[in-house]
Amino acid sequence: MEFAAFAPGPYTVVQDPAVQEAAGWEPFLPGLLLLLPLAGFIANGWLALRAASRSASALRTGADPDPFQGATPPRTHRWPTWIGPGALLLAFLVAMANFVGMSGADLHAPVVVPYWSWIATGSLEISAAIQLDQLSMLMTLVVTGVGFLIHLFSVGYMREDPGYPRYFAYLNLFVFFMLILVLGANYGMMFVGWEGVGLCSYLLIGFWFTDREKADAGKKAFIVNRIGDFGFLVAMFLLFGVFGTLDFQTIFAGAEQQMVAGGATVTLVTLLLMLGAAGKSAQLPLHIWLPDAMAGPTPVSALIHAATMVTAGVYMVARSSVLYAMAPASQAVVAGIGVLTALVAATIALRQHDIKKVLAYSTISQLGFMFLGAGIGAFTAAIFHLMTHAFFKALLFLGAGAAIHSMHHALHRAGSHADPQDMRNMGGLKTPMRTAWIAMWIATLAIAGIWPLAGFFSKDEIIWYTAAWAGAPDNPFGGLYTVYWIVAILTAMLTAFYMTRLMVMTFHGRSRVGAQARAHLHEAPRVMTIPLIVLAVLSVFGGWINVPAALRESVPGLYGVLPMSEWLHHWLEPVTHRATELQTAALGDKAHADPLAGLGEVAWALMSTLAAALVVVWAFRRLSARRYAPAAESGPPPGGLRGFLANKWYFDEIYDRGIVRPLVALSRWCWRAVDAAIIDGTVNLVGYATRLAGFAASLFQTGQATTYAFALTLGVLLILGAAVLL
Amino acid sequence: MLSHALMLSAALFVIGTLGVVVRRNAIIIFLCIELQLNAVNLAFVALSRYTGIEGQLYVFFVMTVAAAEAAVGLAIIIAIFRHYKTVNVDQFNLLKW
Amino acid sequence: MTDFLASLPLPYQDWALHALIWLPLAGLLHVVAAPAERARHIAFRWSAAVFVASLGLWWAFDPGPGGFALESSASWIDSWGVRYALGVDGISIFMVLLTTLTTPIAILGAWNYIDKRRKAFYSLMLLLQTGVTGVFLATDIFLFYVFFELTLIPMYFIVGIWGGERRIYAAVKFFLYTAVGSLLMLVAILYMYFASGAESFSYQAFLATELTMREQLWLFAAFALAFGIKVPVFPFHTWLPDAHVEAPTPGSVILASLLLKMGTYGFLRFLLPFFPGAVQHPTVVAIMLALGLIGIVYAAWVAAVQPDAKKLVAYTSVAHMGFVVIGIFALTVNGLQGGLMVMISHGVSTGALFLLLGMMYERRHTRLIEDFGGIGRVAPLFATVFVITALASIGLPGTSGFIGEFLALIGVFETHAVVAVVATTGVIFAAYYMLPMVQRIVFNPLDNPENRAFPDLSRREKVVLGPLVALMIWIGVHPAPFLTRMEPSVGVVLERVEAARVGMGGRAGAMEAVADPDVEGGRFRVDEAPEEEGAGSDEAAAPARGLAARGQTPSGIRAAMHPRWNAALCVAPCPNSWAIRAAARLACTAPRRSRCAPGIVHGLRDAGTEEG
Amino acid sequence: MVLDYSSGFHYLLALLPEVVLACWGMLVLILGVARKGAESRAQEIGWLSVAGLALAAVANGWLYSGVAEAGAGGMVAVDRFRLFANWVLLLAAGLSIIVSLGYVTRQKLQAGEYHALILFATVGTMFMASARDLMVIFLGLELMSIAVYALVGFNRRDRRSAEAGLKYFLLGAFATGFLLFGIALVYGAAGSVNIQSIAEAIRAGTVANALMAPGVALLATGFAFKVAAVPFHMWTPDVYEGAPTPVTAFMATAVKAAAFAAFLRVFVVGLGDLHGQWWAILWWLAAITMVAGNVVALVQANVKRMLAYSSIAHGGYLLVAVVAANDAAIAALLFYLLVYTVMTIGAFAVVVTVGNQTERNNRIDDFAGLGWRRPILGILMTIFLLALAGFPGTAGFIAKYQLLLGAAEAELWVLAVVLVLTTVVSYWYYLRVAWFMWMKEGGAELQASGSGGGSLATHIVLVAGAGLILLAGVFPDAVLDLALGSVEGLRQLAGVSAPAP
Repeated sequence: MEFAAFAPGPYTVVQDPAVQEAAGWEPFLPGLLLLLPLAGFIANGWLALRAASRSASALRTGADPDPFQGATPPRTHRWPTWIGPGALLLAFLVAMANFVGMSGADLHAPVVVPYWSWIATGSLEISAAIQLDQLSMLMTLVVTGVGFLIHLFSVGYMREDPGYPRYFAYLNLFVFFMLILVLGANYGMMFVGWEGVGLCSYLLIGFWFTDREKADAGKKAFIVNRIGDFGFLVAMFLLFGVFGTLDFQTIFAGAEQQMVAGGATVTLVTLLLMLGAAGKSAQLPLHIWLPDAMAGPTPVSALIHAATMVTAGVYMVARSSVLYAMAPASQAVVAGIGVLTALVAATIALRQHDIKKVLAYSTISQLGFMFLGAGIGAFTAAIFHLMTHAFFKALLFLGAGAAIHSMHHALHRAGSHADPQDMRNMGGLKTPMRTAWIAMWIATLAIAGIWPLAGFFSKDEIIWYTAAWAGAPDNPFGGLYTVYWIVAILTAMLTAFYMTRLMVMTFHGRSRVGAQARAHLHEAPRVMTIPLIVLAVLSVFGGWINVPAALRESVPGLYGVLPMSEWLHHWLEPVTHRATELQTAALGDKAHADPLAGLGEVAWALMSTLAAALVVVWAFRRLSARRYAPAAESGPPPGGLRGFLANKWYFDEIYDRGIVRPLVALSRWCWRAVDAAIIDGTVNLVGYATRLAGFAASLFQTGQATTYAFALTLGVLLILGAAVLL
Repeated sequence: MLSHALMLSAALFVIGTLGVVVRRNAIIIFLCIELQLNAVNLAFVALSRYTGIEGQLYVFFVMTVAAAEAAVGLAIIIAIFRHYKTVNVDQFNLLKW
Repeated sequence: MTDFLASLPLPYQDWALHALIWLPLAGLLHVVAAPAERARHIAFRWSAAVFVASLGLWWAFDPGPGGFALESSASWIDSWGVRYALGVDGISIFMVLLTTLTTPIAILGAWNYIDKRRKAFYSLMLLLQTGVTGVFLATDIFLFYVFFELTLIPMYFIVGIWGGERRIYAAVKFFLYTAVGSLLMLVAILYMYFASGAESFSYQAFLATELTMREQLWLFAAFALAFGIKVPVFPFHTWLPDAHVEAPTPGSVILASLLLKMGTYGFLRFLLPFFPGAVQHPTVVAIMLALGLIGIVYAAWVAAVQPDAKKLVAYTSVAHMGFVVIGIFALTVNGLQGGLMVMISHGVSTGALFLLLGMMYERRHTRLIEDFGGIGRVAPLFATVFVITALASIGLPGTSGFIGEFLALIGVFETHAVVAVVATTGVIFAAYYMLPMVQRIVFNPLDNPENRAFPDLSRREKVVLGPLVALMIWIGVHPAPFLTRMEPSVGVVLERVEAARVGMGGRAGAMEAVADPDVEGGRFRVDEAPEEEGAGSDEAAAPARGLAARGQTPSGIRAAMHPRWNAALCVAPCPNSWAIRAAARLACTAPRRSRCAPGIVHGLRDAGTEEG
Repeated sequence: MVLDYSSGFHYLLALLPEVVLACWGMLVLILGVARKGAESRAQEIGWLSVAGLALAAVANGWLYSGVAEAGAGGMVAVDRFRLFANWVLLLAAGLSIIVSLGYVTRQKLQAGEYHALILFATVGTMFMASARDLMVIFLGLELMSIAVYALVGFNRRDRRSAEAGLKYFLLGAFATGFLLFGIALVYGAAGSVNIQSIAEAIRAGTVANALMAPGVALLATGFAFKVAAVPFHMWTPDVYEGAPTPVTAFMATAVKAAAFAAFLRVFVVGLGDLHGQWWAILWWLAAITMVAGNVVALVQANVKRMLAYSSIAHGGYLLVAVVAANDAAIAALLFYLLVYTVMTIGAFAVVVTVGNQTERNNRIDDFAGLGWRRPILGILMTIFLLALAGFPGTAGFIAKYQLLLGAAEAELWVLAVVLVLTTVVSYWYYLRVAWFMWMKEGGAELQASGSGGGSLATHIVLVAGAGLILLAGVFPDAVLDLALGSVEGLRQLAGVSAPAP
């Protein structure tokens, strides 16, 4: 293991006020971005506590704890409707204002807004500072924008839940932490957000905490995340060891001086960061928590477990692009984990029946794509996919949520205890739920990668870059990248297939919900459909902001109306260009020779769209013909490969047998054998032994005067002997 | 000469000691102790030949003390005899451990 | 505020420390004199008054160059040169404040829990406060020892009289176990007393004691055993679960929040400065780090499978204290400050946890985790506080627990990377032990009908827990007031450790001396001898000072402080880090970090400011 | 004034406290015999004895206040060591008498004889402390012993008392034989029984070593018996348990203190130059005594017997001072004896009170819940126990600390470690009484205490004693200085410099 020699090179500190002034842009009240959700959390939290207290005292007195006894909900349930989404809307507006300001300015370095010195010791200083640059701005927009839509959706979805105010409190808190995560100006702040969103995820997964399974799922998410956090922490220690600081600016500016490119240090740091990212973004082998996380309310799944939090890992890798660019081995690992995760999750998604589980695995799979992108150095592509994925996956979840909402009501009214999330119980929902059906199809086509929807551009860019970097002249892992490329294509096909399966089973075919319940199926209220529509629009056009030059003619909006060819690429350039430079320097130029023998990107795009479309059509035809049975009437669980996939490659079982149970057994052994028996036993033994010795010694005290005289004489002899002989 | 006297004294003392250890009768034990004291007296007398007259003086002290001791001792033995109806010290083991 | 305190008719600085020690005793007399039913009110008022009085320290204490502030000293036992000497510095001030805060909270927290023999109970609580405060304030070793032992008696009775079923066993075990260590320490103290030849037990006299490496190691062992048992360091920890489980709530709170801190405080206050050579001895460092590490991981495992909530939390204390131990024996600024922060944080969060468990016990008369479940449904406020406290305990960023653990770990990482990495797994295991408990108590179905009547927090309980929760979050969000106050004092401790290395004759000599503990002739002065040290670290200072002279930016200098990188992944301490750090400290006289300038070795101050 | 023994009157003056007390003892005896009968008489006689002790203390004070002796050749020392020891002995006797006031009445003992015997025994102990002559020591020892033999067996109605008396008498006489033989041998070796002369002879190298070595050994055993050092301790528990409790208190304090005073003077002053020869023996005695005393005390169910073992253990601690044999250690010994006297008699007084002036309720179970039934008694007992355990805040700690200082100065580190470790062991059994008193619920309610006067006096003594213990624990300077001052000149007077162990 080698370490960069100490080289205190004079590098400039970028957050110098002079530099900021040159940029000519002052951020607009950036603190509000954080304060608004925080204020929302505090207000909602207070309301939630009051509501919960009221319901608790009702419960104690044995009364009906339903807060909606009257026609109107109590005040504690009315205000969150305005506070929760309102805070987000305002935050989104502030973010937009800043975005507009930033796009107007020619910003080449991040704007750091320090608030106070958070942790300052003799040698370490972490300030509570936020950093506004193109990347964090984009993330902020996604978080607040998509976040607002999901808040809005939740107003309808959670309306009748007694924990309504608590729900919004958690959601606001989540946004607060997520914004800290993306806005933090150093790894320390990022970590605050990192664990904070983990906490909110924990609370929201276990939102219905009196259900043991849901509480379990939350706990599992937290613990698995903590494994990732372990990596993050150690990476921070290493970075601090090298740079003496955790500030992004100093680290990235000094990385080349302080570390050897491709050296052990940077590789270790990046791998450890990847461990953190794998935990947060549910990559192999830490992906197991995300499917369970579906126990939370569906909008939560949309916001946290699809659009924002789980992409934090990708964001972090992109944020650390300079470091990753310096560590090709780590890049290969990141990309490998990404593509493998994508494949594994996609295969599992093929055989799931729970609609949310399918989406969860789909999310894992798409995150895998993002990591593939980030791993191969296509950071822009990864962020691009992150963004489009936020749109269409949020849409999918919300759509699924609408369906579940409807199913739940219908089944509830019908008095059935069937699982409203099981697709086998659905079918034919397109009739009562037309909006959701259309929106979902848009999202499905987008995720499948059909031109010109959002997913097409982002996913293809990743796949294309994989091929391109595979051909880079100095790439030591060129062959590996080629394998990644093939696997990625395969996975894209699988994606198209399982998404079509989801659509068919949910919306098409015969309704399997039962005659009684069918009458109660209905379209979601408007407050829920509006977000669906907005997201559907975004899923369609969201991809147009980064159309490759070769394809720019293909998108109508680009004819003067939206002059945005490769806009995202240019937008993120100040953040990623150093990484790109480094990578190019290390691996050589990426191959322009495209994989289809000179037919160019257009042909490639055409082919990929066609392939995806073919899969969709083929799957639709094939699956529509199949007759599904409701869950209750389904046969025995499948065996063989199907069973293997249905059981999620037995990851949970392996972890349970291989890690969890041994750990618990070890803990028990430590307690009973080591702690109680050996250590405490020794302690007690000392006590007992002393008293036993006392008892034994007291036996000499026979009460016989002659014994005493004898002992005395013996003593005299001993002392005499000692005195005379010595 | 001195060593002979001291030897005799020591021998007497040892006999007394042995008596204390092996005998069971309180009075005999007490007499053995007296024997020890007298062994000491013998030593004092013998030593006084070399160190001056005090040695012989001390013998009187010891004898006086021994007499006083005997008075108290016998009283105690009588007292305990009233309780136990014996002077066998082996019987007196109410207090032990 | 500072001026106001100084302008009082009797200047605050003059009476504060004495008042903190003796006011509780006055309260004790009041409690004894008053009728039993008034005991708790009186005790609470007195302890609250003491807390208010102690708050002045926050402003009155000026970290200055890191020595003791508000010092006062009066002759006490002249025959031995013992003085009644008090003082407060950046290390003890927080412990004192923690004491004055915890006591009224514990009293209030046990308002109804203690339902018999209240008079005696509250008297003992106040006596305990006197003892603990004295421990943290004494600057005379003899006085320290007296207070150190004095705390045992009230705790013994508190556990033994008002405790659970096996209370006597627990009380006696606690008492004897602690006594074994402290009495051996007494012998060591005597040894130092004679070795110093100063006919004085003052802290300064002990600091000035010349000790060979062999002596240092033996004395270190004696002191470390005493404090290690108190901390408790694995494998001396088994008294703790017993004592915690059996103690009544306020006893547990005081035990966890304060008594354990006396051990780690002893590490910081005495072990490091007194035996700077021994604490750098590779074997010693290896042993202490290993024990701390085992504490972190092992205790976490054991905690995870406890059926008794109180026992679980007791084991978590062992784990937390493990962080303190490794932080301290990292011998870095971050490590020491982290250790101190963990101490503070643990005092607050674990104290709160014990209060919460006590409230549960008052309501349900059971401590078994399995008897609960779904409490969040019937007692939302209770559940909220419980969750926040648990999260603070496992070190979630934004709570107090994170600051300490993070700093301690980063401090350890600087010198012993592998240790830090293993210790960091404690973060995972913390979740492994805490979350299941939270789930099984607060979450899960409300399936036990008895829990349906579980009342939420009363107003009194809110008052008890409120400050603690606020403190957890305040420290987590803005720990700077704490860190800046403790830094100079921690710096002084480290200077001594570093000076010992310099005093040992530079790097090579230091390694030699460290490697061979049997060097008998090599008595070296470890006190602050200006000339020697000046000479010793001058060379080392040269490069960093050169940087400063060239007008480097502060971060350039900060970078200069972290070149120790080349050996960071070895378990052995990097040999050059001390000298370089000292140099960097010397060099950093740039205005922005001027507060570290006073922290430099006295003899070097002039040279340093010249350069600046 | 200076006592140069130019006239016989000087001897009288040098022995004034002893003479006063001896005469007073006879007076008490006569009065006691003359005015037999009413119960109140017993009390009066008791107080009369206390007055005698006070008078002796005044005489002692007069000696202390500036009377000096010319040279150090006298058979009786007039040095501060002796006078300090005398105060301790007088205090022990006085406290014992006050504690026994109620006891004597209730047990219907012959007050005149009882108190006179205590006074005579005290005279004997004082002679031991003052003697600078082995023969005087022997006489003092016998005076003390014979009186105490009688006191131990004083309760003729009690079979245990008689048994204890017999055991003490037989073994005591037996041990005296060894002591006497040792005296004879030393006399033969050094040509004198005067401690000063012996020291000078040793220094001059004119002693016959063949006699000296066994002589020293036998002397050591003789003293070891009186201070109850293991293995010469075996009589102690039985006798302490069987004797009337106030007598036990007297034995545990005055007798032990006198024995230590004589022990120290003989070994440190007279045989100081032979320190190299005897220190190892005493080292082992001290270590074994500390260990055995404390360890066996752990398993005692009878508080009186437990205190007996505890007193053995304390003997072990004090032996450390003899081994250390430096000024700090000697001062420690004096201070310790003073403190030990107060706290031990205090503890026994509580035992007497709990036993309601009888020999009942001595078992530790009988103390259960005592603290809550009789809080003051409980608190006092707790203080005494903590002091016995040597806990900070009590004078017991100061005493033990000074002892450790002495040991540390002599670099007896192992012994110091043994001392502190056995102290930990002792915590257990002292605390056990405390936990029975406070942490267990009591059994039967104690009967209302009997003879009020004695009990009240006992209580006053207890409170004063506890107060003293705490006061000296917190502000020990005055007493400590007194003890340190009493050591001055002890060894210079003898012209023997401090031996290095």
